[in-house]
Amino acid sequence: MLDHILSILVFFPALAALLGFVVHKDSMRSYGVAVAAIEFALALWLWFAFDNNVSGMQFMETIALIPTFGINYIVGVDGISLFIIILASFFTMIGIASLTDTKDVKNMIITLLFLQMTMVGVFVALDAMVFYVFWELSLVPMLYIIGAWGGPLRIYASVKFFLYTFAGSLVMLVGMLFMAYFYYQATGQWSFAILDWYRLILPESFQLWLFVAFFIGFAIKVPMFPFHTWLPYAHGQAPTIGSVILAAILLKMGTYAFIRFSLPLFPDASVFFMFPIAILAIIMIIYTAMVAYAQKDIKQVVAYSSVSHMGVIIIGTFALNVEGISGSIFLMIAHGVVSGALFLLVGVIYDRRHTKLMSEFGGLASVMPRFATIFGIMMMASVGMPLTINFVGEFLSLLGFYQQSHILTLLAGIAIIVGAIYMLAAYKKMFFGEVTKEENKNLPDVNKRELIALVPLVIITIWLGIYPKPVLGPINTSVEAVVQLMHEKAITEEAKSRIPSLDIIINKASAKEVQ
Amino acid sequence: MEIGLNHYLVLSTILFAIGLVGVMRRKNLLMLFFATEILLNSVNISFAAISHYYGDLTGQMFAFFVIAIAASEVAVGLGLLIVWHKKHNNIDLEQMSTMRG
Amino acid sequence: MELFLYTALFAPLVGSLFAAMFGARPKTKIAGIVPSIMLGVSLISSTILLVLVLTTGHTVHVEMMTWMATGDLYIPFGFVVDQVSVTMMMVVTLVSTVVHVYAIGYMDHDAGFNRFFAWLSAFVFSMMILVMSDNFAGLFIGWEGVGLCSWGLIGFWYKKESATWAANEAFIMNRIADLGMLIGIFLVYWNTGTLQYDGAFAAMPGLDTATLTWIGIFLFVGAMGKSAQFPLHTWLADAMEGPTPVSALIHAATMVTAGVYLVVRSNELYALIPNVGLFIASLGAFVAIFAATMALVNRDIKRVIAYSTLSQLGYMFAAAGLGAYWVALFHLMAHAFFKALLFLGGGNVMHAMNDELDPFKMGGLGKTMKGTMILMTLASVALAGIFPLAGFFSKDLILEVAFIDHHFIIYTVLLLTAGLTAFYSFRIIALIFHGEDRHTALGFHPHEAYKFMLWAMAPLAVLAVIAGALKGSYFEMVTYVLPATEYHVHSATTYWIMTIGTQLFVIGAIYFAYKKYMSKDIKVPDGTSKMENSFAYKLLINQYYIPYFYEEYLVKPYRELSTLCWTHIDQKVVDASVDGIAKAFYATGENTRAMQSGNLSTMLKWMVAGTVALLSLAVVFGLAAKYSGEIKLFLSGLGV
Amino acid sequence: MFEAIAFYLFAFLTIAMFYITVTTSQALYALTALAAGMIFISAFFFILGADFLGAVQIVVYSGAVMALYAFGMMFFDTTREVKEKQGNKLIIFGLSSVAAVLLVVIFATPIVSDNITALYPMTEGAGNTQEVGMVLFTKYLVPFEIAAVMLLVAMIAGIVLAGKKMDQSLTLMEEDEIRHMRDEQNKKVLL
Repeated sequence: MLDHILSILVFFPALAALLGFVVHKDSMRSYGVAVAAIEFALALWLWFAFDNNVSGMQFMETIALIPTFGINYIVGVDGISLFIIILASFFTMIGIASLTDTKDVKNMIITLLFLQMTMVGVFVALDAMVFYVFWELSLVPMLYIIGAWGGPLRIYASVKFFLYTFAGSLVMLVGMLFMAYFYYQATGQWSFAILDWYRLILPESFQLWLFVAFFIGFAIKVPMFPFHTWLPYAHGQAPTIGSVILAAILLKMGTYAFIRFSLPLFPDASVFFMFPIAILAIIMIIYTAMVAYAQKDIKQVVAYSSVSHMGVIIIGTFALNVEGISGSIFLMIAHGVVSGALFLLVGVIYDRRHTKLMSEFGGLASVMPRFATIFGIMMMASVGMPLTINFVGEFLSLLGFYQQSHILTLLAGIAIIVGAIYMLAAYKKMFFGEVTKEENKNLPDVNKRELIALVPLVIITIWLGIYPKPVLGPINTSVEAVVQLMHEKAITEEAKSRIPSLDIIINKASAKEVQ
Repeated sequence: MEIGLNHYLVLSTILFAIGLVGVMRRKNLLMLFFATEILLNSVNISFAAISHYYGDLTGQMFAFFVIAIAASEVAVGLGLLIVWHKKHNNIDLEQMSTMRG
Repeated sequence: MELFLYTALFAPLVGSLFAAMFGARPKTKIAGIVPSIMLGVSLISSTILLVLVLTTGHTVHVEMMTWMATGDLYIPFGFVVDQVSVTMMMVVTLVSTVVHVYAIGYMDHDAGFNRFFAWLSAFVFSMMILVMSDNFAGLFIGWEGVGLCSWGLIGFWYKKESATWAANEAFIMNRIADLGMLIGIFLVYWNTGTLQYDGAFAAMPGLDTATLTWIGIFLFVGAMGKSAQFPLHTWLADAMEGPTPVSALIHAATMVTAGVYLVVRSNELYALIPNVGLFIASLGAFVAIFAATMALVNRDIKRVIAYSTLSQLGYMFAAAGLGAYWVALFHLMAHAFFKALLFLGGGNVMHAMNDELDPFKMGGLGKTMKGTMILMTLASVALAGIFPLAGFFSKDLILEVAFIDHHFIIYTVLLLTAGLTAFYSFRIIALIFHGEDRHTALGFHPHEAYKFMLWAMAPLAVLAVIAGALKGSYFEMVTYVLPATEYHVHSATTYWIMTIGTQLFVIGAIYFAYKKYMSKDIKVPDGTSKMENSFAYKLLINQYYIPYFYEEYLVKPYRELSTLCWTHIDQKVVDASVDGIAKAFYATGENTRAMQSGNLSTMLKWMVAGTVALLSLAVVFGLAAKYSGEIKLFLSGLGV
Repeated sequence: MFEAIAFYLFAFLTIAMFYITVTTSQALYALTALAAGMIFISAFFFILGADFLGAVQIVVYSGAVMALYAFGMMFFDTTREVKEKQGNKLIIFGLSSVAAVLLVVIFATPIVSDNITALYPMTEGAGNTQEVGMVLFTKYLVPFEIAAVMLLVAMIAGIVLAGKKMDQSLTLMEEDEIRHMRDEQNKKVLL
C-alpha cells in the first residue's frame, strides 16, 4: 500500500466524492469529515514513512499514459512538497469539520473533496502534463465554491478568478510544450517528466524566454503585483471555507511551482531575473500592506495581507540559497496555517453578524475574550512574532536574500513594520474600545465546533514556531539538492557566483572539523 | 499571334470576377446559383488550359469532378430552393435572416 | 547549575500560563499570587546563580535544543549565565518580584486582574530570554517578546482609545527599530557565519571597519527603538497609559534598558568602532538633556518620570558609547531600583487621587501618605545623585568618564542635565507632597496604599540607598567580561572640586525647586500665566512638537497614501487595466456582432473579403519565402 | 491564327453571356445567357484538345443542369420582381477583381517559375477520350466512384426535397387559400 500511497492520496478523495452523491444529505457532514480524516491520516502516514535523509523523490510511481510523447503519470514527493500535501489534507479536514450551516452542504463537501484531489495532485505530480492537468482542474471546484456559495458579487469574482488564472496558465502551457520540444531536440525523445527536464542545460537566451512564460503562469497564481487584483475579489466573495483553502493551499501552488520548475530548470534566468522579481516582490510587500491598511472590510485586510506575505515568500525563493529557499517553503506552510486561521476567524465573526466591516465592530475583546485571544495569537503570528511559525519563515527568507542584496532586503524588511501597522490597526478597530453597537453586546464566544478547527491551528502555530526542526529538516535536505543542481547547471559566471555551491560548504564544514 | 496559357488564365480571371460580382450583388437566390456556376466554369477553363499546356491530365480530371459536384449542387440546391419557396413564397436573399446574431 | 538556570528562566512562564488559564474568568487572587511566587522562585534561582558566579567566577552555558537549522545556519535555544547576564537577571527578577507583589494590591479592583498577571509574567519571561540568550536570534526572541508584552500591557485598559493608540504606537515604533536590529543580525550572520555571541565576536576583529560600522549602526538602531532614543522616543511618554506597575517594570527598570544591555553585550564589537561609540555617546548626551527639558514643565507625574527615564537612558548610552560598559551597566542597575521605586510611589499617589495625574491638583499629600512620601523622596534623592545614595555612585561616575576621556561637551551637557534632573524630580515631590492642600477643594480624598504594597517597595528603597556600596564587588565581577577600565581623575584636587561642585549644583537645583513649588500661591495652571504663554514653555509642553510632526507628516500622509493606493492605484489603475482587457474583448464582440446580421448577401460579401485576405496572405508569404534571402539582406542593410 | 481568332471570339462571347447573366433582372434571360455561355465554354475545351471534357460540358451543363434550372423555375414565380437592393458597387467590383487576380497570381506563380512536372502525362497517339478513360479508371477510380455515389445521393435528395407536397402548387392557389394553409401550418407548429 505504501508503494501506491501517493495515488491513493490523490484519488481517494475523488472516489469518495463520487460516492458522496449517494450519501444522504443529513449524514453528509460526518461522511465528509470521515473521508478527510482518513486522508489526513494517510498524509501523516506518508510523513511517518518519509525518509528525512533522502533528498530526492520518494514513493515514486510511474504509469505510461502517452508514451509516444513522453507523457506519463509520474508522482513522487520530496521535502519540498511533503508538508504542503499534509497541510492541504489538514485544511480540508478542519474546513469540512468547521463548515457552518451553508445551503447545499452535500454539494459543497463533494466539491471540496474534488478540490482536495486536484490540490494533492498538483503537489505530487512529477510530469509537467499531469501537473498542468491538476493545476487547471483545481480552478473548477474553486469556481463553483465562489460562484455558488459566494457573496453578492460572486459571479464576477469567480469568473475573474477563473479567466485570470486560466489565461496565465495557458502561457505556462506554451512554455511547457516548448520545454518538451527542446528536450526532444536535445535527446531525440519526447519527455514531460520534470526529473528528465532537470538534466537539460539550456542556453541562456532560451532560458530567459521560457522563464518568462512560466513566470506569467505562476505569478498570476501567487499572485504577484500587478497581477493580484483577482485575489481580493475572490476572497471577498468566497465563503469562509473557500477563502481558507484558497489562501492556505491554492496560492502556494504558484510559489511551489517556482521552486519546482523555474529555479532548477532555468538557473541562469533565475539569476538574471532575481532583482526585477525582488523589486516586484518588494512593491508587492509594501504596496499591498498599505492597501490592506486602507481597507474597511476585515476579510479584505486579511486578503491583502496574504499578498503581502506572498511577497516575502517570493523574496526567499529568489534568494537562491539554502537558507532563503528553505525559509520560503517554511513560510508557505506558515502562511497557510496563519492566513487559513485568520480567514476561519473572520468566518466566525461573519457567521454571527453577517458583516465583515470593521466599523460594525469594536470592543469585541470584552464580549468574546476567547475569540480575541485566538485572533490575537494569529495576528501576532501574521505580524511575525518570534516563536510563532511565521517568524521562522520570514527570518530565513530575509536572511537568505540578504546575501544577494543588502538594500533590497532592507526594503523587504519593511514588511515587518507595515505588517504590524495594518494588523494592529485592524485589531484595534475590531477588539478594542467600548462596545458601541447594540448587536455586539451579546455575541456568543467561539463555540466547540469552531474551537476544534482553531485550537489545532494555534498549537501548530506555536509548536512549529518553537521547534520547526521536524519540518525544516526534510525541507532543508531537499532544498540543498535543488541548490546544488542549480549551481551545477548554471552557465553564466554570475549565476555560478550567486548560487552557492554546497560542495564548498561541505568542505568548509569538514575543514572546521579538521581544525 | 500565339495563344498561350496566360490568355486562358486572364480569361478565367475575368469570368471568375464576373461570377463573384454575381454572387455578391444578386439578391435572387436563383441568380446566385447561376453565379456559382460561372465561378465553377471559370475554374474549369483554367484547369483545362493548364492540363493542355503541361500535357498533364490531372487538370482535366479535376474539371470532371468539378462538373460532378456542380451537378449535385444544383440538384440539392434546387430542391432546397423549392422547399423554401413553398414555405415562404419567395426566394429573396434579404428575407433569409434567421441566422441573425 | 542548569537546574537553577532553567528555573530562573521558566518559572515566570509557568506563572504566566497559570494566570492565563484564569484569563477569561472573574478575578481571583490566586492568579496574582502564584505568578508572584513563581517570580520569587526565579529570583532565588538568580540569586543562587549570582552567588555562584560571584564566588567561583564560573559561567553557566547551556544549549537547550535546536531552534532553526538550515543550510549553514544553526540557531539553538542556548542560554548563558555570565557576569553581565546575571546582573541583568538579578535586576529583572528583583524588580519584577517587587512589582508583582505590589500589583496584587494595585490591581486589586481591576476586572482584568488575571489577564494582567498573565501578561506581566510573560513579560518577565521574555526579558529573561533576552538577557540570558547566548545568541543574537535568541536575543531577538526576547526583544520581540517584550515588545509584544509591552503592547499588551500598555493597551491593558483596551477600552481607552488613548491606551490602545499608545500600545500600537509603541509596537510599531519598536518594529521600525527591530528592522534595523534584524538587518544587523543578518550582517553578523553573513560576515561571521554564526549568531552565537562568542563565535561572532571572536570573528569580528578580522572584518573590515566598514562592515563592522554597519553592524554597529544597525544593532544600535535596534537598541534605539527599545530604549526610546531620539527620534524614536515618543512612544515612551505615551506608554504611560498602561497601569503604573507596568511603567515601573517595563518602561523604567527593564525593557527600556534592553538597548543598553545590547550595547554592553556587544562591547567587543563597539570597542572596534570607536566612531560609532562616540556617536552613541553624543546621542545619549543629547537625549539626556532633551528629555530632561521636557520633564521640566510636564504636568503629568508619570510622564515626568518617563522623561526622567529617557534622560537616564541617555546617561547610560553616553557611558556605553564612551567605552565605559561596566559603568553603563552599573547605572542601569542602580537606575532600575530607584526609578521603579519612583514609579511605584507615583502609582500610590495615583491610586490615592483616583488616577489624577496632575501634580498641581495635589499638594500636601505628605500628611496622609507619609510612607509613600518617604519612599519617593528617597528615590528622587537617589536619582538626583546625592551622596551616599545609589545615583551618586553611578551617575557621577558617568560624568567622570566623560571628563576623563576629554569629551568636555558631553561632560557639560550631562552636568547640566544632572541639575535639571534634580530640579524636575523635586518639582513633582514638592508639588505632590508639600505645600498647600489643593486637592480637597477638587473633591479628592486621598488615602495611603496597602501596607504590603509599601513593604513590597521597601527592598527597592534599601537597594536605592545601598547600591553604591556594591560597586566594588560588582566591578570585580563584571570585569571578567567587560573591559576593566578604571576611571580616576588624576589629580585629587580636580576630583574633589568636581565632586563637591556637582553636589552643590544639584543641591542648589533641589533647593530652587522646593522654593519655587512649595510657595503658597501655586495654583492649578489655567493657561493664563505669563510663563505658560512663553515660547519655550509651549515648545517643551508640546514635546518640541515632535509627536505633532509625526502625526501630521508621517501618520496622516501614510494613511492618505494608503487610501490613495487602494482607491486610485489598485482599483483604478491595476484592476481597471485588467478589467479593461476583458472589456476590450467584450466590446470587440459587441461591435462585430453587427457583422453577423443574418443577411446572406452581406455575409457573402464578408466571405469574399475573408477569402481575399487569406489569398493575400498566401501571396505575401509565398513571396517572402521566395525572396527570403533578399529580405534578410535588405533587413541587415537596415541594421535590424 | 485560327486558334487565336477562335479564342478571342469565344472569349468575347462567353464574357458577354455571363455578364448578361449576372446583370439582367429577368430570370429567363439569365438562364438563357448562362446556357449559351456554357456552350461557348465547351468551345475552349475543344480548342484545348480536351474533347471529352467539352462533350461532358455540353451534355451536363447545357443539357442536365440547364434543364434542371428550367424545370425548377417553373415552380417559382419568375415574373415576380425580386427587389435587388444594391450595395456599394465599388466594393463589389473591387473585391471580385482583387480575389480573381490573387487567384491567378497564386496559380500562375508555380507555372511561371516552371517547376511543375506532369503527373499523368498525355500518352502519345491516343485520343483524348481514351486517355481520360485510362487515367480516370486507374488513378482516379475511387474518387470517381465516390463522385458517382454523391451524384446518386444528390439526385435522391433533390427528388425528396422538391417532391414534398407536389400536389399543392402555390402558383396555382388563390391568395386566401395560401393564407389559410399557412395558418394551418402555424397552428401545427404552435401545437
